[in-house]
Amino acid sequence: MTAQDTIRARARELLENGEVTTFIGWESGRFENQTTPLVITDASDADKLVCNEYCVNTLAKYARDVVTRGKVGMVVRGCDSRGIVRLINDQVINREDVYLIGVGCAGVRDRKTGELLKKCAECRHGDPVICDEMAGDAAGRPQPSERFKEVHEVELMTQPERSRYFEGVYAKCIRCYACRDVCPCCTCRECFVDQRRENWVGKQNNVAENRFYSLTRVMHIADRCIECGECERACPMGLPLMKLNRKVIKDLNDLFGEFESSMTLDEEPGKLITYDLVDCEEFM
Amino acid sequence: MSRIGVFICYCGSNIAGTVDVEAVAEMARTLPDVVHVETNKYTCSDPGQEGVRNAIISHEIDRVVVAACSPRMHEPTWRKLLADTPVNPYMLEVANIREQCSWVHKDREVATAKAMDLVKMAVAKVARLQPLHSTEIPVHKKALVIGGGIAGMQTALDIADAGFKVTIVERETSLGGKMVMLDKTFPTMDCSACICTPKMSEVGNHPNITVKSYSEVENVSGYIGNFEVTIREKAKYIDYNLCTGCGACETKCPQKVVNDFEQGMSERTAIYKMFPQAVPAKPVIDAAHCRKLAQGKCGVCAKVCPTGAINYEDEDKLTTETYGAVVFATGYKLIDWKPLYPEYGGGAYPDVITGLQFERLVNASGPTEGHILRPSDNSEPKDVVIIKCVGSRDPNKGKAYCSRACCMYSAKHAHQYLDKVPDGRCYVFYMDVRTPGKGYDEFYMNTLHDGAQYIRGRVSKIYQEGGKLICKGEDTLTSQQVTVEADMVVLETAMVPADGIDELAAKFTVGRDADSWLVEAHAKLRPVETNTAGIYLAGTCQGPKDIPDSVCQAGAAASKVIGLLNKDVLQSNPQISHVNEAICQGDGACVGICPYGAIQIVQKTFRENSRKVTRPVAQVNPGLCQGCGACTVTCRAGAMDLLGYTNESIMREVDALCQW
Amino acid sequence: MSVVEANKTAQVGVPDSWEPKVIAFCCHWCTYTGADLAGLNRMNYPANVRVLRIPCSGRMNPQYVIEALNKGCDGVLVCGCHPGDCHYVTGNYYARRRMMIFKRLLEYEGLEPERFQVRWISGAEAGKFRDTVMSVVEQVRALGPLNLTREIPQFELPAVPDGQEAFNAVPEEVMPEEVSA
Amino acid sequence: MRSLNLSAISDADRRACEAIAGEAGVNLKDCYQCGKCTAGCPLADSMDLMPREVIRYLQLGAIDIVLDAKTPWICAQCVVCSSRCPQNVDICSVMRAVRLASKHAGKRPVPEADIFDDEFIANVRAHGVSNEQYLAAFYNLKSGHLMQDMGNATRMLARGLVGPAIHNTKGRANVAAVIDRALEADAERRAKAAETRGGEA
Amino acid sequence: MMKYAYFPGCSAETTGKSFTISTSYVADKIGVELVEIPDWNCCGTSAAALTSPELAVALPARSLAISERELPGLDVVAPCAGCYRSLKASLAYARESQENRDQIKRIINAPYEAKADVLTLLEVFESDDVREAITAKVQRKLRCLKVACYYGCAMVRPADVCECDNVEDPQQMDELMRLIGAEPVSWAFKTECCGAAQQMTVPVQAKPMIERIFQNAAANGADCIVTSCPLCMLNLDMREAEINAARVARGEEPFDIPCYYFTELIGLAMGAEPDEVGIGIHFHPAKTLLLQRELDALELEYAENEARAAEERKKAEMAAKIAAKKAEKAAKAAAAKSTDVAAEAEEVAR
Repeated sequence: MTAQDTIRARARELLENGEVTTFIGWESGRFENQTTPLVITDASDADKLVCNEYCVNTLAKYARDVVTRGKVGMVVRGCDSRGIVRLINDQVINREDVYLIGVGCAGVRDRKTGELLKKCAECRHGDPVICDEMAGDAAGRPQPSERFKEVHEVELMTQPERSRYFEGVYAKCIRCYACRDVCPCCTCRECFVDQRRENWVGKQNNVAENRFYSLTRVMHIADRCIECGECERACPMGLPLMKLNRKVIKDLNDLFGEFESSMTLDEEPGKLITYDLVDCEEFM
Repeated sequence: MSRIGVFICYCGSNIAGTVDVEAVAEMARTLPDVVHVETNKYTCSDPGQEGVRNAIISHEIDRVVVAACSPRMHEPTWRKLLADTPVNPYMLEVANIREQCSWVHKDREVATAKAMDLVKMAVAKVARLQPLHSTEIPVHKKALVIGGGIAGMQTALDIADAGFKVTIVERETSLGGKMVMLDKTFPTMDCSACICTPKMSEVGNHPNITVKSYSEVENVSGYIGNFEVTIREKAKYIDYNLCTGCGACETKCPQKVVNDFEQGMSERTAIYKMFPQAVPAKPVIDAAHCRKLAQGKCGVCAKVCPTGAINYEDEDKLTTETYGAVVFATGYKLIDWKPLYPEYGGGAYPDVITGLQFERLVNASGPTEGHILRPSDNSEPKDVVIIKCVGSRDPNKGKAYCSRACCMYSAKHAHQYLDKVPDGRCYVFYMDVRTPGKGYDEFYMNTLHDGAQYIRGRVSKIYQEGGKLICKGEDTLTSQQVTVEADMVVLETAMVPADGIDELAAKFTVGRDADSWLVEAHAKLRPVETNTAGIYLAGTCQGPKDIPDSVCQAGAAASKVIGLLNKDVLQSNPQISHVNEAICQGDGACVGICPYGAIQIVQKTFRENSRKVTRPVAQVNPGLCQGCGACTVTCRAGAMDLLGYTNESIMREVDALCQW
Repeated sequence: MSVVEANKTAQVGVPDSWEPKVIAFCCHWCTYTGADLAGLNRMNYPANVRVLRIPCSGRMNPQYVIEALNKGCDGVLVCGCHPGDCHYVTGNYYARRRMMIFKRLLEYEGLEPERFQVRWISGAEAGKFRDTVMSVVEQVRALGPLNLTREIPQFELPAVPDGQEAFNAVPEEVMPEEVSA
Repeated sequence: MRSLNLSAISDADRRACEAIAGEAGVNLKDCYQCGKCTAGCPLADSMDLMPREVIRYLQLGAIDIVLDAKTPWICAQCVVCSSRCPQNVDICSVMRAVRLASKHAGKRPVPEADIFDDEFIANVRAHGVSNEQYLAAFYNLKSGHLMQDMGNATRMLARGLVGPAIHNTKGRANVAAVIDRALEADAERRAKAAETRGGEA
Repeated sequence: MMKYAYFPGCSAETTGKSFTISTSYVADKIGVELVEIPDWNCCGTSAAALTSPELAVALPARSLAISERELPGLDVVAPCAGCYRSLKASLAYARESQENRDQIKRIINAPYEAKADVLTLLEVFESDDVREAITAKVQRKLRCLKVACYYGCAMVRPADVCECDNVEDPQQMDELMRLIGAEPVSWAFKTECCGAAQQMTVPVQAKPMIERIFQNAAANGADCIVTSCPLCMLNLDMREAEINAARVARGEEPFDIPCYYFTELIGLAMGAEPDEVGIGIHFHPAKTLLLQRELDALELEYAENEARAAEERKKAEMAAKIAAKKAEKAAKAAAAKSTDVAAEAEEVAR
């Protein structure tokens, strides 16, 4: 029995016996290699669920939207499960709100080129960090060795080069907020960019305001980013957002000790809302 | 539409000497919402203030900018002034054009331009301010003192004598703490019991003091003036209203238990008073050892009690009361040296004892009636070694700090030993002798003249051979290895905070240092206050100290409490954090960052999209919040904001400044 | 011509009258007091710095820094009490972490390190305040105007309507090379 | 004892002392001279300087006194001092570092100790393992203590514990090469350290 | 079957022969397989450390690297305490950083990743499996034998290298001795140094180091010293005669304290003859004490059996008495009842 079969069978059971009211997975579009997230409430739809190497969407964020309707069943890989941990640790949902069927993930592929997606090539945890049951075996992928390769490359540029580079990035941004919408760390009830507050954030789409948005977004997810890479994948303009996210993670690691966010439900408070008397001092 | 009034001060020539005040005023008139600009030679003078007051009335001003000296100088003056006018005292912004402009720049043109900018910033900010109102916090005129040792008793007595009610919570069955265990006190050598027990009975009989012995703090909520404290009074199994303290039960109880008060050197019964002069002078039953309570058999005490005070069904009692102030006087304990110093036998040799054990040995009411006898064979030791700094100044095995009182009490021990055993020899191994106190060094010199042999060096090892305790040390002054074949060794062990201090302090959000000593608000200027308003420190809970210092600090803490309890109400600072519950997500990032424990996550029900939704939101306790704003930065959505320094007002200021 | 390039062209001819603008966010209890003391002692320092008072360095939101740099400041200074001296016990410890990360992020994005600096200055260190201001202003002056595409606000309504500016700002055909990768 | 002119102690002396402490991974300022190291030392009786004094002279920068001291050469490296030190000063490592510094300075205040260790390493270099009987014999020859332990040697022979046969490992050539490379690396490191110290001066 | 890589050390075939013999005897019995590391070399001991830090790291690393290659997955056992400390220190250095490992690899010119742990024999014997195996194989308990367990310095210090949590009063060997019925005494010189190399270089000054150890063992009532290090053994056992000679010359009592390896005693308890485990080649006469204590143990056992029998007799007597009393009572009650019944019957009849 493949993982997909197990998922379909379990989804059906869970919906039929009322253990969950909603189930989140993926379905195929016109082609097998074109999938979209699928939310079902009817057991008879369970056979629409697919689980293959083209399931590019990370599902965690969907849990937030449907959890108000009752318990949610969902399929989780490493990234999805860490997203769920994030949501739980940020009090967005409760652990009891979700029933998680884990699948091991060896990475998903671009539907056009068939190549491993960038986010998956960089992924450090293909297997779920929490789940209620596993469908199939863990994938047990080895971790890629260079977590901060990209960051390092940018760091090696000269200052004017870096400045030009990111000016270009922000010139390209269209402020569609897709990066925010897919991010399981972006869970504010009302995002700061959506608020109508004078001088809080400008709504114009220009380089300066885009920079303001981007830097603030990075600082907001800093010590909580789960490195799922969804922001980068979702960006219609192809902006290298993980270079920013990982820069902060790298610095937090270097300065305040190794960590990885959202690995357990009882994780330590984030690096930016804690301190150590003997933290290093770079200012003087 | 706001109506801003701008008042610019010449400050004689202090400002006007470098800044073209009239030009600044001219510019200010062009700023949006500014309806009135006025200059004054001395705005803070009476006529100056009168001018401001009149202008507010005649121009219907609702926000005020004062461009003058530093707000650290006169902000309170302006607030007071506005309190008498229709303008809210917090609708005020001060532009510092003296200390940070006219006094530090020489070029008139440059300074004037900067003054204009500072006024622009102030105008921009004041336009975004909202009226704030301080609330009055009632003060419950009652104090809680935690700990009934000498510091706690002194604090309680001082507060009670000033006419306020005090409750002492004491964990043990009697007041007295460590001091009552001591034999004599340096440097005067007066008998510890003789000066401590009268204090105990004074406390016990004081009409304003309630003693809750055998009790601990269970729970705390509230803030300065209003601490709601739940106290757990452990079951004593004796009705204190009936008990006369006759002691018949103690003489008949068949169960023997190691006596902690005597430092394990004698036995007591399962129904017991800690010591004869205990206050309250009534016994309790030690439930863990009582045969009746543990095994259901016995009941002798109930049979012999003439008043029927024994109640085996007794249970812990919880009471909750509100206190205006809390004093920590939780004291210290001696470090458990046994696991730390296997080279000293790790507790295997009965004649290696601690200083507190020595105090009991030398005490006339102690287990040996004041005769110094070895615990192992009750013989009189002729060679005694005293080792200082066991656990102190030893980051490897114990604590890095100096325990401060040991130099003096080891000198006292040497003196007492030589006094009682004139033909004995006493060696004191020390690294430094620290005697900074009145009469202290004289006392130490006297001990030397008594014949105590001071050896500068730490002892490396103690082992037993032929009934002797062989102590290997170095006399670092002659660079010789030295050996003493001792009969008894006294270890002067380090002071460490009392058990359970971490949990207790956490309940009150009182800070602790790395060694768990409680942290004062300022090492020099606020030595008995904590960072949580309304909570004070007395005695060794703050750090090692001797009796005079503890009593001194107790008096200081009491005077702070009296000052607080003398007020009927406190004015709250309205510039505190504020939660916009509509966007608060309740993820609690702000909770941990608050140094005052002022933020809580609570479940609240809202009507949202015509549904009832119960969700977590942050709640700021206005009594605890001090207005630092650390929480605001953790709030990504900006639901948490600091009144008086709101995100919007600061951003406005930045913007205004960027236009110069 | 892209925005980036336009900005660069503009910088070639820095007007002689150009003076650096530096904003200093100072904690009320230490650095603001130190700055006042500098005044009392009649010390002298460049007028290019404007002090903005905040209650504690822990109040310092990174967004203020971005705003200042975006809107026309050439340098930003954040000052607070020395670690261990915070009036609110722990505020500057959090600030230290946050500002350290944020400063590295800004520099990663190409900001010159001198343009964003953090200092601990106590209420007694008037001389340190003066020296810090002098050195920061001089460093920023040496760097010249901040080479960032900015949005300098007018006190009145913005000259260009939002949509129009956005339209002008991102002509797709001249997208810089390195971004499209 | 002669007086020690502290003003005559040069910066180079101080740096040399610091370098020794650095080799041992010790901050000399940690030591507050309590003497617990000396008190527990099983060989302090036979030392010319107490272990505590060695640290003290290092603190003072009196490098010559330290390098001439017998103490580090008598030290048995039993680590009892370090393990009981209240300030976590690794005195035993300091002793080792002083002894090496003294050796490299061409001094050997206790020639026997130097001969023993050199013979030991030579023995291992030649055979891959240590042959105790020859080690003892060569040691006696070189140190001039010809009769030392002769009685015990006969007793060992009688019990068949030692004999004339030499033990060799197969890879003794390889062992010798390892020893040579290690000593080369040692020399290289010292040369580099000396250079940086010189550079500082 | 537990399997370890075995680092015998240079003394294994010479001065430490008894240790080797007894170790292999016990290991065989309890099913611990010790595979000798092929072509191992001398660990360098303190001589290397006092020559060059690089050398001190490199010499043990060579043997460990060979073990890693030839005996992958096996932890290394070094019975000699001196070897143990050298190996362990080298291992700790290698595990500190990749840089250190690279440096070592350059010097020994071989691959080395510092994977395997280094253990003392005592650590191997600490595991529950081994302890059970020993208990199962014990044939006669060494009762009445009062032993002073002597660990020496190299096995426990430096504490961070040797990962020892009680450097002043370790207990592993004492536990083992209890397991075989011997009675470990509490004494204070368990980890004091005996000055192995110093006995060569500064013999006069170093003699008291040994004497003090005997002194404290004797003062605390020990019959003998038990050790786990061949160097300590040689020092104590061989030099006891010299020390005694000096003591006699000073007019003091000579010591009569034989020394044993802990493995020898375990072997004896498992039924070995003294010569089988190498006790025959000790310097200080070591068999008499064992015979004496065996005799004591027999006597003790006899006395205990007597006491037990007496106790049981007493109990039986008591039980008999109680039973008799009970029977008497029952008879009385029955008699009373029967009279009652009779009386009742009479009444009914009337």
